[in-house]
Amino acid sequence: MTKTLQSLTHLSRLTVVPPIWLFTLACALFFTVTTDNFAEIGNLTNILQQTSTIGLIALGMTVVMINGNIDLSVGAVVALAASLAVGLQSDIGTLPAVAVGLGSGIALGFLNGMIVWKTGVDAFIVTLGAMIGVRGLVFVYTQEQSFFAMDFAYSDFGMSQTLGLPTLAWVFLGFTVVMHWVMTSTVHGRNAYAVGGNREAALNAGIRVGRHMVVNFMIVGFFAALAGITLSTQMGASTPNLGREYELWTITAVVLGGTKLTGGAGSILGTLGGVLAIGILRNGMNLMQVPAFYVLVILGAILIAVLFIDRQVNRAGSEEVEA
Amino acid sequence: MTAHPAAIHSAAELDDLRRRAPLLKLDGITKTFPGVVALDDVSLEVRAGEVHALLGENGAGKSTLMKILAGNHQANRGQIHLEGEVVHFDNPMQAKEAGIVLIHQELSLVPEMSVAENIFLGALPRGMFGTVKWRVLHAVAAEILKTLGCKFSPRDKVGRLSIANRQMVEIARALVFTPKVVVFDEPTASLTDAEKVVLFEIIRGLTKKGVGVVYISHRMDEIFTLSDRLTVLRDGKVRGTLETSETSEDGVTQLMIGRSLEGRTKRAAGAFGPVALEVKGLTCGSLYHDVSFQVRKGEVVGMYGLVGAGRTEVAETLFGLRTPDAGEIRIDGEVVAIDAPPAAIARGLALVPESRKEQGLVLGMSCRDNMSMAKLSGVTGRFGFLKPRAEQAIYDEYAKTLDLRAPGPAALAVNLSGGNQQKVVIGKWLATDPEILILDEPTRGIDVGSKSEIHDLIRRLAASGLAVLVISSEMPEIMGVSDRVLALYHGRIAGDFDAETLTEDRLVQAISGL
Amino acid sequence: ADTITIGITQNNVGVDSYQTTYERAFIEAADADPDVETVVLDAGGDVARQIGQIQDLIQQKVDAIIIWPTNGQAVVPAVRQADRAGIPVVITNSQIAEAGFDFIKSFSGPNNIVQGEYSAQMMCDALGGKGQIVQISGQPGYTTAIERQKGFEDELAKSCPGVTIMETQPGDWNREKSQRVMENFLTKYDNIDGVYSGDDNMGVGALNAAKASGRADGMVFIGATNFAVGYEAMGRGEYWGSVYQSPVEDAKNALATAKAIVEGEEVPFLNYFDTPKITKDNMSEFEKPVF
Amino acid sequence: MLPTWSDVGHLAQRQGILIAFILFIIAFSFTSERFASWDNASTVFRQVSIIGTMALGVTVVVIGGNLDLSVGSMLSFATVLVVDLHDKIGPAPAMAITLVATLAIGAVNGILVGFLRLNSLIVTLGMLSAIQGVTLIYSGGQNVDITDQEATWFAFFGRDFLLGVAVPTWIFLGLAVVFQIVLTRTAYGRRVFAVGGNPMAATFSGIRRSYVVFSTYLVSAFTTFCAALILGSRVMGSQNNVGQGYELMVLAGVILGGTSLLGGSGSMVKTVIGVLILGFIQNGLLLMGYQYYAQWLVTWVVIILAVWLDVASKRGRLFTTTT
Ligand SMILES: Nc1ncnc2c1ncn2[C@@H]1O[C@H](COP(=O)(O)OP(=O)(O)OP(=O)(O)O)[C@@H](O)[C@H]1O
Ligand SMILES: Nc1ncnc2c1ncn2[C@@H]1O[C@H](COP(=O)(O)OP(=O)(O)OP(=O)(O)O)[C@@H](O)[C@H]1O
Ligand SMILES: [Mg+2]
Ligand SMILES: [Mg+2]
Repeated sequence: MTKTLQSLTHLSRLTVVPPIWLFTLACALFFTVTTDNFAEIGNLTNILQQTSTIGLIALGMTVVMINGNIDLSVGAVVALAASLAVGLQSDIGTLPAVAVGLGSGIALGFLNGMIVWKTGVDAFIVTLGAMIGVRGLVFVYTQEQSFFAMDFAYSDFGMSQTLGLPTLAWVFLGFTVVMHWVMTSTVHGRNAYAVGGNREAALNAGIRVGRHMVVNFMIVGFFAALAGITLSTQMGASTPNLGREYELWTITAVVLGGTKLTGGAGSILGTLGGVLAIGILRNGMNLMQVPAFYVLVILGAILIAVLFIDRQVNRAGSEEVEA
Repeated sequence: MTAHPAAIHSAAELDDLRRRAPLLKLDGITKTFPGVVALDDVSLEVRAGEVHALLGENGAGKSTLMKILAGNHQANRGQIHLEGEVVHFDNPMQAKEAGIVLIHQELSLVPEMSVAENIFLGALPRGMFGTVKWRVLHAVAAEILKTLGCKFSPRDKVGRLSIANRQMVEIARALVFTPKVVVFDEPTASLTDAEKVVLFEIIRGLTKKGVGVVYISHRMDEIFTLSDRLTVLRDGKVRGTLETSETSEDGVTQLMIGRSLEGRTKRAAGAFGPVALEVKGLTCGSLYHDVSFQVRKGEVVGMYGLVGAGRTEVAETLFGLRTPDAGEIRIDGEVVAIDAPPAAIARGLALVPESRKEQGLVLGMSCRDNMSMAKLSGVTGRFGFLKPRAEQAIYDEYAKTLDLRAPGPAALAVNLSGGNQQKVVIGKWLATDPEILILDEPTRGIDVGSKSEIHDLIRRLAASGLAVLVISSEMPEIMGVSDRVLALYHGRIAGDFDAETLTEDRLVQAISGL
Repeated sequence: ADTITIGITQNNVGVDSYQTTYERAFIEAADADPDVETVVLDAGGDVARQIGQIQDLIQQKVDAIIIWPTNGQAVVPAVRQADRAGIPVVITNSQIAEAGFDFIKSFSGPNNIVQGEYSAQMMCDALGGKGQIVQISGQPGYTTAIERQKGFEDELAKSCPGVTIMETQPGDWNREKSQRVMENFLTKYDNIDGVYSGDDNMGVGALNAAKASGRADGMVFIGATNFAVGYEAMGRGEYWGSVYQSPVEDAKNALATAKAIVEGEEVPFLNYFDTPKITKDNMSEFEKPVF
Repeated sequence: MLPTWSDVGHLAQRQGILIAFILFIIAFSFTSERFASWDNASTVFRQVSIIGTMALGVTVVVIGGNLDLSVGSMLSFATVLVVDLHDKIGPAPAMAITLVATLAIGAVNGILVGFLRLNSLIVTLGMLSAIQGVTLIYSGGQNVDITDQEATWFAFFGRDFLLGVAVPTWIFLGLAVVFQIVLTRTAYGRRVFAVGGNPMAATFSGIRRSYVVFSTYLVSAFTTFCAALILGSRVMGSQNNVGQGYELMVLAGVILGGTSLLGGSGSMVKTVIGVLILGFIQNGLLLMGYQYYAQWLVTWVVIILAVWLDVASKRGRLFTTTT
């Protein structure tokens, strides 16, 4: 028995699939059996489209978290980018407005990164400040107003399909592949693991840790802005309160996917699993018509259960001291 | 990085190189930390192609000097000349670019990454679009590991390697490029003899290419086999630079600690008390099997074996950190169930663990707080309030016994030199007044003076009736301090010897399964 | 007849008693009707989640969708999607942007702008047309908050120029936050004649603060969405007036409208239900709110 | 003996955040004469007492090396419970039951993080959601109120004054003093620091790490209970989401004070200062009459400046030297 268990965990170490995927698949299976509509193509593509927002942010968040930092300002950046992209459309045209939106995310990422680098203040505090302040910028710009995209082409894009999948799902999956490649195959990606895994060692080895972190903050800023824009194409509008609490859900998805809060470990593939797990749970519970109050309890309980199972799987056969 | 010509020089050329102006010159370096003058006007010259040994007690300032050279610290005063030019390093990168490689005393690795990536950290071979050239990386890394005689693969995760193997990875970094100066800061602290031999060959290879090597160690035999010249530091000051061939171990020791060491005090056998600790048929998964032995009161039992033989695991089991699958542990003849360290401590056990940084110390706490940590109940008064005086008394007593060199009781453990950190850990466990003391690699990284003091201390403790189990990878230590020696081979007891009649050959045979 | 399935996605149940009571009333009404089945969802205040829920409802091919918009503009494209899928949409409680009018069958609910105007009129009456007041608004950026504030400010400027608003700060629909804001107002202004709050919950918070500082006497408190605490304070004469709005009626109205549309009946496009002023003088005509 | 300049320098090095706080108070005093008054100061102290009291408990959790994000929902839960039961069974039994229930929630956190060693961020995020659900299920989503506000002695906790100082302020500062003593002078405090500083070394020293972590969650549940008493009594009612978002404000106060998220360091004094900075910013900006979004922008700047001053004084230079 112990033998098989050991060889099993040995296997799980060799496989590249992060453990969260087991849970994601189990959930999918469960809802397929218990509900009528879950396994329909239309529903599955809905899930992909709905998770694409948190998913895009999570791609960037994974990078900064592997790097040993965190970004709490992503929710506010979502709102800022969406407001700019929609609000400026009538003045400067759709594409330039989108460019400004993306630019704002990258610029704020740069600002966050520079502050973290130069002042040495913990990223948690820097981005917590930004979370409050950037929301302020949103309200300064929008004056509390929601904006509405004048041409339906904008929202048509958000609702459109390409090759049988929602376009936004393609965008998300495309960037997932790109980021997976960046984190596994490029020098920049590997250095992110080094800096997060042992900052001192990275410094000793001559990695330009500061600059490196700034780039990663720009990456997460870009993804948060992109998520804001794709979300606004789904709505054809923007609202100043967009993205509230997204930072918490994004971090949850990323950590569920196996990324360490302390940095140095994690993967884009795991994050994808974490994002889908949350999306499937929400969708499945909608389909099962779980009352709103109970959804909160079940979601909370399941998050904890996933951690528990993950730990059991990882611990079996480990030779480390139980300390 | 500026690569140095990798030509092998002839003996004549080398001599010539050595005679020329020094490759590296540290001039009047002074460095203070809050409350400590770590270095006071230190000057040092390293010639191309020489091995220059750096010696000194724990806390003498060796690592600090080298960290200044490598850009980790900045000197308050003084200059660095490299090939005749004044250089200034604000950070490690600049030093690395100038051709200086430091193999850190405290390993500087990323545990989650592969061996190859760690060897090339900060210098991964770059392909198109910034991709990593994995094939080149793994091929070169494999090549380097082969020269080092390492058995593990470049793809292994560093976090899963033993401490010794991690040390080899750290050393491998010196071979990626041909640098101008390589500093080894106690590279052998956790290496076995076989690995040491390889390392020495590597170092000689480097010097043949005209590289200047600085070598720090507390082991005299190494210094004398390897180095051309040596410099002794004491209390942050240079006490002298000598040609190695013109000095003796005793002379160096004298310079280092201001006195010479007496020989070992061997006590008469047969004066031991009753059996204090008895282990029967202890088995734990794949780690070790059917381990049985006894330790009597007043006896020092040494446990020797190759890295990975399972010694640490046996100790951890005794201390309640691992649950055995089978077997029993008796203390004073009574079978005990020890499921956690508090139970072990209550039974009079103490364990000085193998890794001081990870298991021994809370680095962000003061020395005093660390020392009383295993004995909190003993320094607690009414309503759970701590008694500061009792804590201070513990600190004072063991700082004195162990000759601790710390700026004071409130100094943070992280700011102590490696050897002094080890003393804090030992002090912490002595403070619990144990009856059975287990020490896992107690003198790793400790200077000769302190080491002999610790050995004396172990003897004295045993003489006062303690049962002591010492785990060490150093043959002389095991032979010198023990009354009896257990040899472990692949998790099994391969021999139980009386130290008096034991020969080194016999012990080596036993731990190799012969 | 076949049963019909009506899906509803609500704004944020549990954030206040109004929405909770609405949900309960809605479910009760649906249970009582053997012809109707419902799918009840809650967006938790998140626009994106609401859009997802609308898409899920389209996917489930319900017969009608009732939407309590988390944001009046952002849901328009999703509403359009439902319309294209041939599913009739009813908007409840707060109106969506005009651009979406083509895609909905009816709006059922109160008129928040008019409510703001009512509050302004009451304030004017209470102060005799002259005074300095402060305003505590709802959570910034939410339609109800914006509409009430707009209705109040415009009406006051138009028909009661003697009453000036010294300052407006948000109370986020939260009684404790509103209490804190009011404490700061009290420190800052020596003279406050009246307080307008975006709902009674915040209004009572402001009243608490004024009472604690001993300055409540002679200060006029006007709110909106009459809560039970507001009703009681009114009974004690501490609270001047509010706007009476019944979630039960709101819910029944929405369900009936949706059912009528599915069954092919004609319904008015703007199906407002009445939300009258309530003051100490006429409060006996109203039942005490259950929330 | 007069303090020398190096004493001053030493103090500045240890208490950079205190200096930041004083500088900032002085700056605000110039802008509004009402700011620097006894009345206003006592108002702010009263206002921060809820977040402040919670922050004390969370500081203990953070020193022990973990996070507690569930305190926001826990506050909602405890307030709803104590207010609801107040009218049904009387204030004293209501408080007793609420205390037990809140501690029980803390115990669940403690078991999951302490004994099962699950990641504290995700566990407490999951609990954040689950407790919110439980609160809503309990109250049916209705607001609860205390009917007879004038008569009940429950008013003591949130509305009364002792010796001219508000009871909430007494509770906040009193607990801060007690906790500071416990942390620095008792064996328990030492154990918390040890476990947070290096859990492995603590275990090797015979400290029962699981129990210590478990206990820190009981502490934060207890302080949250105290905060709920203040809140419930001050407002004489409760909304189901009254604590929403408090978790981040609480954490902001803790970290702003200078307690490290990594565990093993921190103090109550720091947390009190951190919370006061947050409270005085809000108050000061409101007195100056800024729009709420302008307040958010200033908050952003002040938070970062304050922590920057703190880390810069420890470092002895303004900027980091990292490349
Ligand atoms: N970052 C630091 N802050 C404060 N003091 C320090 C710091 N680093 C080193 N020291 C102090 O400087 C002195 C020299 O330490 P160093 O590590 O150089 O000794 P060492 O000669 O390498 O000793 P060992 O043989 O034990 O490694 C010691 O007293 C140590 O406590
Ligand atoms: N080459 C290796 N690769 C991976 N793991 C290793 C290797 N060598 C040892 N280990 C692991 O390290 C553990 C024991 O090593 P350790 O070095 O602690 O043993 P030891 O007998 O206590 O030796 P020492 O005291 O010299 O360290 C085992 O669990 C083993 O799996
Ligand atoms: Mg050293
Ligand atoms: Mg070992």
